[in-house]
Order: sequence, then C-alpha cells, then structure tokens
Amino acid sequence: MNNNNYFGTLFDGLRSLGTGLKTTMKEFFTKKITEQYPENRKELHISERFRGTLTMPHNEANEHQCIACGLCQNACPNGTIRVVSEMVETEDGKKKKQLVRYEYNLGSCIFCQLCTNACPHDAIAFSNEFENAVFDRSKLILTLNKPGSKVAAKKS
Amino acid sequence: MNQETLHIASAELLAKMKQLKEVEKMDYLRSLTGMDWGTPEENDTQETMRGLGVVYHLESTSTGKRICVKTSTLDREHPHLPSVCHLWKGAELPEREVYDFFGIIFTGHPDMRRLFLREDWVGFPFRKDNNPEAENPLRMTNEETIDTTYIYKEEANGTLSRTERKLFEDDEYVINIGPQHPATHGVLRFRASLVGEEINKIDVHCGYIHRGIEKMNESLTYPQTLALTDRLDYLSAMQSRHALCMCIEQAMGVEVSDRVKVIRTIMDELQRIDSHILFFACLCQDMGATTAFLYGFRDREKILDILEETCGGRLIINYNTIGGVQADLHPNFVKRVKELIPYLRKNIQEYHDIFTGNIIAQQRLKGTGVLSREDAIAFGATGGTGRASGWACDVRKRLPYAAYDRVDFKEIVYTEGDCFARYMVRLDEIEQSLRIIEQLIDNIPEGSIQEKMKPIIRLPEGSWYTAVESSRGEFGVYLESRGDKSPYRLHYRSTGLPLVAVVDSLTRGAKIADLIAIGGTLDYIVPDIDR
Amino acid sequence: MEVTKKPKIKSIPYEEFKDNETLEQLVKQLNEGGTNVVVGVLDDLIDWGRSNSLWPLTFATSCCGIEFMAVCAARYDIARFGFEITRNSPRQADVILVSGTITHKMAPVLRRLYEQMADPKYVIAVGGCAVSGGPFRKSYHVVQGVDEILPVDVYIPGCPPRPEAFLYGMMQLQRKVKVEKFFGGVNKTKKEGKEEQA
Amino acid sequence: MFDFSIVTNWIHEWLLSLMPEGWAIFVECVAVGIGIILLYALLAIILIFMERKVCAAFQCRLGPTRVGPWGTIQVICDVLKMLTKEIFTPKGVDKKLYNLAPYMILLASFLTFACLPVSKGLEVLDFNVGIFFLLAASSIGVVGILLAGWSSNNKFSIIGAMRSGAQIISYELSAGMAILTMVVLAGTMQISEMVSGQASGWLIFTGHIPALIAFVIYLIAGNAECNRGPFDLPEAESELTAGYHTEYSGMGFGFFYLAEYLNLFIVAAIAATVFLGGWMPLHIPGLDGFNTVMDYIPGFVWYFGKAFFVVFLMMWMRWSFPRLRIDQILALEWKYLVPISMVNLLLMAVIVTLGWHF
Repeated sequence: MNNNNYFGTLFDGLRSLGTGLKTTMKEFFTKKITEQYPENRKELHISERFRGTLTMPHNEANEHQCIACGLCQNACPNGTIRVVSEMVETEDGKKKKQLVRYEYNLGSCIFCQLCTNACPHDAIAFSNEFENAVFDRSKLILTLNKPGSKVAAKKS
Repeated sequence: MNQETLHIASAELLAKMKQLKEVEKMDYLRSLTGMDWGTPEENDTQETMRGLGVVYHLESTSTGKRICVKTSTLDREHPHLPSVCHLWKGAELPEREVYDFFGIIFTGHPDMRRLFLREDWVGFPFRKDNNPEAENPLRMTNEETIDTTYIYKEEANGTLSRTERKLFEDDEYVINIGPQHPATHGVLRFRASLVGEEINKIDVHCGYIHRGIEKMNESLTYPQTLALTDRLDYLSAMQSRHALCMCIEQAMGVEVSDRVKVIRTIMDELQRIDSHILFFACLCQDMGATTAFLYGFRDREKILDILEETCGGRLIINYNTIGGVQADLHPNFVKRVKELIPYLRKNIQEYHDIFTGNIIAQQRLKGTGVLSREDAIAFGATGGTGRASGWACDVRKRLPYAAYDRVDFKEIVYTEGDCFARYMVRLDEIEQSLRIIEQLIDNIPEGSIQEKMKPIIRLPEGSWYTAVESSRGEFGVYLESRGDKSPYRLHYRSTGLPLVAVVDSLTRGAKIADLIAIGGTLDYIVPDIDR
Repeated sequence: MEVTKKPKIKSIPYEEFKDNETLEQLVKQLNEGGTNVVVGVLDDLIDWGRSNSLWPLTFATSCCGIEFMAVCAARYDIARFGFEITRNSPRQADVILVSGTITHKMAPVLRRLYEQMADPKYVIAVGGCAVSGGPFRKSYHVVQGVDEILPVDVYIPGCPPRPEAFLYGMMQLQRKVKVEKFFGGVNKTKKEGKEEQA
Repeated sequence: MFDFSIVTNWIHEWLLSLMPEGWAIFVECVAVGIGIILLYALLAIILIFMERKVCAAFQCRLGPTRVGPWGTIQVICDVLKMLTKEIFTPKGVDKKLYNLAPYMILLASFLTFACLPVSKGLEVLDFNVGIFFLLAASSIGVVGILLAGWSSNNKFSIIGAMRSGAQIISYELSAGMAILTMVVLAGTMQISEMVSGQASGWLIFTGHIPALIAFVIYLIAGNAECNRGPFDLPEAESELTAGYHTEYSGMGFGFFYLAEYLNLFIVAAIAATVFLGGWMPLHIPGLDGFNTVMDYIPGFVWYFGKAFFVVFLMMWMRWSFPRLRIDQILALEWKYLVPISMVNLLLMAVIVTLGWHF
C-alpha cells in the first residue's frame, strides 16, 4: 500500500465520519417529532377513514338499518360476523326477518371492508375507535346492535 | 398477456427444456407452479391437463420472448418428474416447494426435502384429495433437525432409487441463526457452518410463517382472495393486490378507467418509496446505525399518513378492488403528496450523509456478497437485487401496465452486484418513484373509480399469469379457473424465494457480519417467501 | 384489606379503560386471603417498578412486527414508557409481544422462547392472527390464537393494530402488573394452572 | 480550591482518638468501600438515564417521560424490576464460572474506579505508578467477558466473547500508548501529581498537536474497550442476539449492564484526568478575574463536568456510526491506531525534549 492511499483513506474516512457527526448533532437540536399518546388523547387526530372497529350506527330513536339479510356474513372471508335473526310476523300479516343479535368478533376481523361493501343499506360502518385491548378474549366478541334497538322504518 | 403454451409429456420434458434453454435462450425461469389437475375423466379432450404436474413460465432476457410450459404425470402413488434445476438454478427451491405441497419427486434434484412444512407432516396439503387438518394436529414437540437429504434417480424400469447426501459433516461448527433472530427479518432460519468468523455453508429453512394462503384461496371467492394478498409482502401490499386485481380483470375482460390506472400507479409508487425507506432503515439497524433507522421511520410515517387518509389503513391497506379502487382519493391527497416530494428529497440527502457516505458503511458493503448477472438471471433474483447485478428486469419497463407506459422514469441499473450496489439501487429508485408521482399527481384524469361488477364474480375457464414490479421484484400471479366463483389454483410468484436461494452462494467465505449485510440488502420479506 | 385496588395510569382515567370487569375480578381473586399492610406496600413498590420497566422481546413474525417497529420509532416512541430496551435474548425480556401469525411450525419455537424467559413474564397477543388466527382462521397451518399455546395476558385486536393501540395494550398490561402480588407467589400458581389447561 | 484531605485527615484523627490504628484503618476501608459502591450505583443510574435521553435526542424522539418528572426515575424502576426478576442457571452451563463472571467484570471496574481523583484530596488509591495500575486493573474486565462467554454453553456467547477478547486486548495497546504519550508530557505516573501538574494548563492544551492526536486515539480505543458502538461487536444484536451475556437474566445481566456504563464512565474519567486536567478548573493565562471565578467552582464539579462531557462525546459517536466488522476493527487498530500512536509517542518525546510544549 502506498502512502498516498494510506493517508487518503484515513482522511476521507475521517471526513465521512465528521459528516455523520454533524448530521446527528443537527438532529440533536431539531424539534422532536414524537406524538405523546396518551397525553394527547383529547386532541389526537386520526384520519376519518381509518378502520378501527366495525360499528352499527343507531339513530336517536335507537334504530338501526340492518334487515338481517346476511350478505355481510357471506362476504366475510373468515367468519367474523354472525347474524342471528328470527322470523316475525308484521302487523299486516307478512313474515319478515328481524335482527336478534349482530355478533362481531373484533379479535379476528381483518378490516377488508367486504362486509360494508356488501351491505345494501349502509347499516354497518367502520369507526376510528382503536382502544380495544382487553384481558379476556371473549370480551372481543361484540354485539353491535344495542339492546332494545329495532330496525328503522323504510324511508319512502 | 397472451403467450404460447406448450404441453409436454414428462418423458420428453428434459430434452425439450434443454432445447428451450440453450437454443431459444430462455434463461429466466419466471415462475414454477405445482398443479393438481385431478384424475382423468371421460369427457376430457386432448387439451385437458390431468394428473399432478408443473407449470413453468419462461422468458428470454435477450429476445424478450415468453413461453409457458405445462407437464404432468398421472401416477398419484409415486409421482415423479425430472428436475430442471441444473438448467435454472432458481428452480431448486420451487421444486422443493412442489414436492412439499404435491408430493411430486423431482429426479436429479440435489436436495429433495420438504421446504415449508415440518419433516413429520403427513400428506401433501395441496392435492385436491388431501385434507391436511385431519392428519396434522398441532405438534408441540420440537422439530428435529435432520442433516441428511436424498437424491432420487429414475431407474430403467421406471422405479425410483435414492442416494443419501450429508448436508453438514459431523466435525463442522454449525450455528443456528433464527427463526427468532433479529438478523433474519422475521422468522427465517439459517443453519450456518462456520470456520472461525467465516461462513462455510448455509442451509436455509423456511416455512415458519407458511400460512397456506394459496390453499385457502381455493375455497374463497375472488373478492375474498384479495384480502390475503396484502398480507403476503406487507411492504408491497398495494402492488401485490394490484397484480391480483389485474389478473382477475384480465380474465374477465374488464378494462379499468384511466383514473383508476393513474391512482393505482401513484399508490404503487408511494408504497415502493415506503418500502425502500423501510429497507434503508432496517439495513441501518442491522448494521448498528440505530439512529439512521429512526430517521427512516420518521419519514416513512409521512407516507403512511397519506395512505391512511385515503385508504383507511397504514400497513394493510385494502385499497384495490376488482375493477377499481375502494374509495376515491381524499381531498387532501394531492396537496399532501406535493408536500411530501420536496420533504423526501431533502431527507434522502440526510440518509446519504449519515450512512451512504460513511466509511464504515462503505467498507462493509462494497465488495461483499457479489452476485453476478448470470447468477441473478439463473436464480431469477429480480427487483433491486437483479438490477444491482446489471440485469434490467423491471416489469414496469418490460411489460408496462397501469400508467407506466406514459411516464418517464429511468430504470436504475448498477453493474457491481455487491451489497452497496443493491443499497444504491433502492435509494436511487426512491428518486425515480418521486419523479413518476410528480408527473402524474397533477393530471389525474376524471372518471369512475369502480367498474360495475356482478355481485358474484365468476371467471371463465382458463389460466392467466400477470406480473407487476413489487417493491422487491417481479411479483407474479398465476390463476387457473374452472369457471367457479373461487379459483381452481392461485399461485403467487414469490419475490423473496429466489433471494433466499442466493444467500448460500453469496455468503460462502464471507463473515457472519456480512451475512447481516447481505440479508439486509437482499431485502426479502419472510411471509412473502412462505406464503 | 379492602378489594379496591385501582391501578392508575397517567392521562387515562380508570373508568375510560376497557375491560375493567376482568381486572376487578383478578384483584378480587388475588386478594382473597387478605394482605398484610407492609407486604402490600412492598408489593406496590415492586409492581410499580415492574410495570414501568417491561422490556419486550424482539419477536415478530409478520405484519404487526412492522407496526411494532413503528411504535419503537420516533413518532410514537415507546421509550416514553421506558419499554424501549428491546432485548434479543429471551432471558432478559419481560414481555413477549406475539406480533404476527403463529404457524404450526413456529408454535414449538415460540413455546420454547416463552419457557426460556425468566419470571415474571407476560404475553401480549397482538393483532388478529395472534388473537384468533385472524385472516388465516381457515388455514391448515396456523395456530388459532396463541392462547392455545401460551397464557396470554392482554389481547390487542387489529389487523394490524395502529401504534396507539399498541401503546394502549401496553398500558393495559401495566394495569394488570400493578394489581399483581409479588409475595406469596399467587400469580405464579395461577399461571401454571393456566398452562396445564392449555 | 478546597482540599478534601483536610476532611479526610480530620476523620482519620478522630478515629485514631477512639481506637487503635489497625481498627481505624479497617473502619476507613469499610466506609470508603461503601462510599464507592454508593457512588458507583448512583453514577450508573445517572449514566443510563443520560444515555437514554441523549440517544433519544439524537433520534428525534423524547426518551423516557412518563415515570417521574421528565422520566427521571425511570432507571430506578428498571433496577427494582431486575432485582426481583428470577435468576436462573440454564442447563449445561459451567455453574461456578457462570456465576463468577458478572462479579469479575464488576471487580475490574471497581478497582479502576478507586483510582479516580474525584477532587483534591479525594483519591482513594494514589501511588507512584497509579496510571500503570489503572491500565492493568481495567483490563481484568476482559476475563469476566471471556468467562461469561465460555461458561454459558451457547455458541453465540462464545463467538461474542472471542470477539471481545480479540478486540479489547488489541485496543488496550493504543489506549495505553495514548496515555503513555501524556505520561511523557506530564513526567509522572502518579495520578495526583499529574493532575496538580495541570494547574497552569490542561495537558491537552500544553501538549498541542500530539496531545490532541492522543486524545482522539484514546477516545476511539476507549469506546472499543467498553464494547460500545460502533465497536459493539461482542454483543452485536443483529448478529449474535446479545453476545456474551445472552444466557444471563435478572441481576446477572444487570451487572453486565451496569458495568458497561461504569466502564464508559471510567474511560471518560481517565480522559478527563489525563487530558483535561482532572479536577483542575479552567484557567486562561492573563484573565485573572475569570480564573478566580473558575476557582470557586468546587473540584468535583469540574471533574464530573469534564467526565460527563467526554461521556457525551462518546455517546455522540455511538449513536452516529454503523458497527464495524471484526476484520475492520482489527485493521483499524493494527494498521492505523497503533502506528499512529507510536509515531505520536515519538513526536511527543521529541517535543518534550526540545521543550516545544507550552
């Protein structure tokens, strides 16, 4: 190895190390980008399309849009949704399917949106709620329709 | 992508393949798919394929000609086919995969072991008449490592004979790297024989995250199969899904609108930048430069924010659908992408300052793990790895899809083939991706974002192969349909499998620390290898 | 002693946490024998130390692992909680975040990793795959939830859970650690019992 | 400048008035020992916290914030946890050596720690070949590492230990030579004299060029000696999981962890003593007013201030560079540092002989 090469490498090396040191030192004094969850829980912004959990929107009268057709259950790739329905007779004598329980397993949901795509009445939607960790797996099986709720009357 | 398909009887396979390789210069084996076409039935025509077989997709890197070869054997007891791995080195692992899934023995293959499943697995799960759950409960015993393998040979009377081969001698110092090891980027397992700090030989064990996606696909409807593509190579979620959508659309004869094409292109490129930044971050982490790792992640978050705003997911995105995309672009999308471009350009310079130029990094990366162009092609190592070895293999240029034919970008090709070239290819590609986005972001055409689809999607009978350039190479989808609402066979050309195949030859004589650099720059994603 | 041990976490009131019922049940179970005051104070001190120093094992099999890296990175910065010292050796780790699919081939390895960890050790199942098999519930090679092979302390659903959800899950684990008892080995017998069932 | 020997002498006198000399010395030894241990633990906690905060700042994040104000008592939590964590001995280990190893490492850093001149009159050990003893004692640490690697019955551990052995022994050479250079300049090996010799100007200034070179070489070699990045091969996470201490849990690991930081401090403290004037305040010739103000700051503040400054420099280095490969580490040592420090030593000798220093 000749001398030029020896010292050349040495100085080039030192210079490159210097550049690295300079870069980190610059960052040392830059404002930090950390978002402090949970301290910022109140003002935390999550984009509205984020899929955190499946919900069934209810209106003020405790009514939802689900007609228990089961399309979402069929569309689901891994059996996350279970629609329990019963046949009831309406006032005018017709038989009609009615939702009893809309079971949704948050623990196995893959948020593929096939259920919401399949739903003809927009009865289900994804919400932003992400604070879902629990101690017991059975707590992840949710019933989406609220107790005492019923299907909203058809808009005509 | 119509291409010539050859049906070759198993007895003539070897001669014909040799001719294809040597005369027609079909030097690149794109994909090798195992098939179970079932037992012969009465109303079969001559064209119908039956039995257990293999589909080969070949391409010539010099003429660009492509061909598809199908072969099969009707023997279900002891099915065997000649191995082609002496013609294409890249066939070695896929043939082991086919043996693993279908039980087809490849005669002349140097290492006929299972690739993904445990040695004590019963049966071959991908055969249509096999029920893998029935005989294979969860085994909690530790898997025994076997140091021998077999080479099979077909005797003159048609029976099989086998000879034993030792993988490691008794006096070798073998260390086990993985499956839970920070260097393997997931759950890959290497068994490395060492001489001091130098690696003598590496034996790769895959399958620790083999989830049977391809088998599951056979019982899912087409929209449902889409959900699983995101989880293959989660850093190319957009592109993988894009490939499958394109394949299904092609089979249905659906043409998506210009708007969808442009949106998909932009999303693919955002995803590519995301993946390449993660590549940079993880490589730095592996090489001990923790700070650079955090810089990479800092910038990646900006892209994830944009993706999340439009698609609703950060990593698993679920955006492309058959005939369109899930949702229209968010009103902020264009603005934020435009802010992102200068921001990234500035920060990429910082990457160069802190890592690229650093003498330690350069000395560790330059000259280590050299992959020659011939080897890259023979193994089918596409993507950044192939381009670093001087092989212009970008699918976006070879077979333009979506909006890639109308944008101007440079295919980054280096010739050194070492770790540093692989690293530079990725960093330079970020710039090219930014250029593509720049050209498209201002002219997103109007149009519908979703073609009208029937509620239940059925494909006509036939088979299709579509490829896209994912973040780490050619990602191909081979789809065979029999007219049902779920595919008969859906095979993904893994981008990572060829990359794992080259690890052994790249690391011979290298140091343990080089294994980290080589693994890092090859940039494989394990769930994509194991599928 | 009264059974009103309510673990405090900065910035989130107790009532706003999910699944307080299971936690209260656990507290009740642990305090059945009654506690000595001195021992109780010591317990609190140790629990405080432990709950603020849960060092995770770097263990990731798939997608959720990338999100875990994002949690460790600058924007979410798990270091704020003091959990940033991810250990690669299971002997030195306190909590294993099972982030990603566990396949049949991986299951014995994971179990072995868990056994190599020193007590006290905790398991968090992260993401759909680890909670219940998730997308791969119909697969022939995937464990349908890690609770088949390990005693899980906290489940974080999501596919993958966003980084804040990770942190939330870690805080849930902190709450669980804070109600535990160091003296008397109550937790340990409970865990072993769980293992036998599995 | 306050001389602590007044206090120590007074305590000694007082003890002598109560008991015979032998007992008095014994009591003093015990008291000093406890003092060192306490200081040791305190320093370790401060250093770990500092490292976590400093590295966070380099990485655009915050570091511990949630335990105590600004996360200050975070490390105490860690200590509490490690103390109550199960210690187990894996199957197949050489029990005696396995259990001995962490103590060997601690022993080495304790011995070195005792030599440090914290303030005027506060040296525990001070004799005519102090620097020599310091270098010798600090190299015992490698025995502990080798023992840990060897006894663990783990292939990663042994590779880590072997790397460490090769690395520490090599770098001892250039670290030693860098210090020798300064010994030539100071003209003494006794630590207290070395420090008092710097009253008029720190050695790094009086020795100008060769002293600066020696300082840089010492920093590099020192970093390598405490196995810290970019020389953290023995525990290279991405290669060897945790290197030589892979098999240790609970406090066994805790000792390694503490020793790592204490070694860092010791290296920095030696640098502060030899190059930056120990507890001597900064004096600028000609500025008398400034010098008197500086004199009011107590010696130990100066000392720790300088030591922590060097610690910061080393952290800065650690968090900026990627890790070297084993052959690069050895090449750096044998091809660059050793020849340069030899030439440097010669240069210093010439300068001292000709009186070209300040």
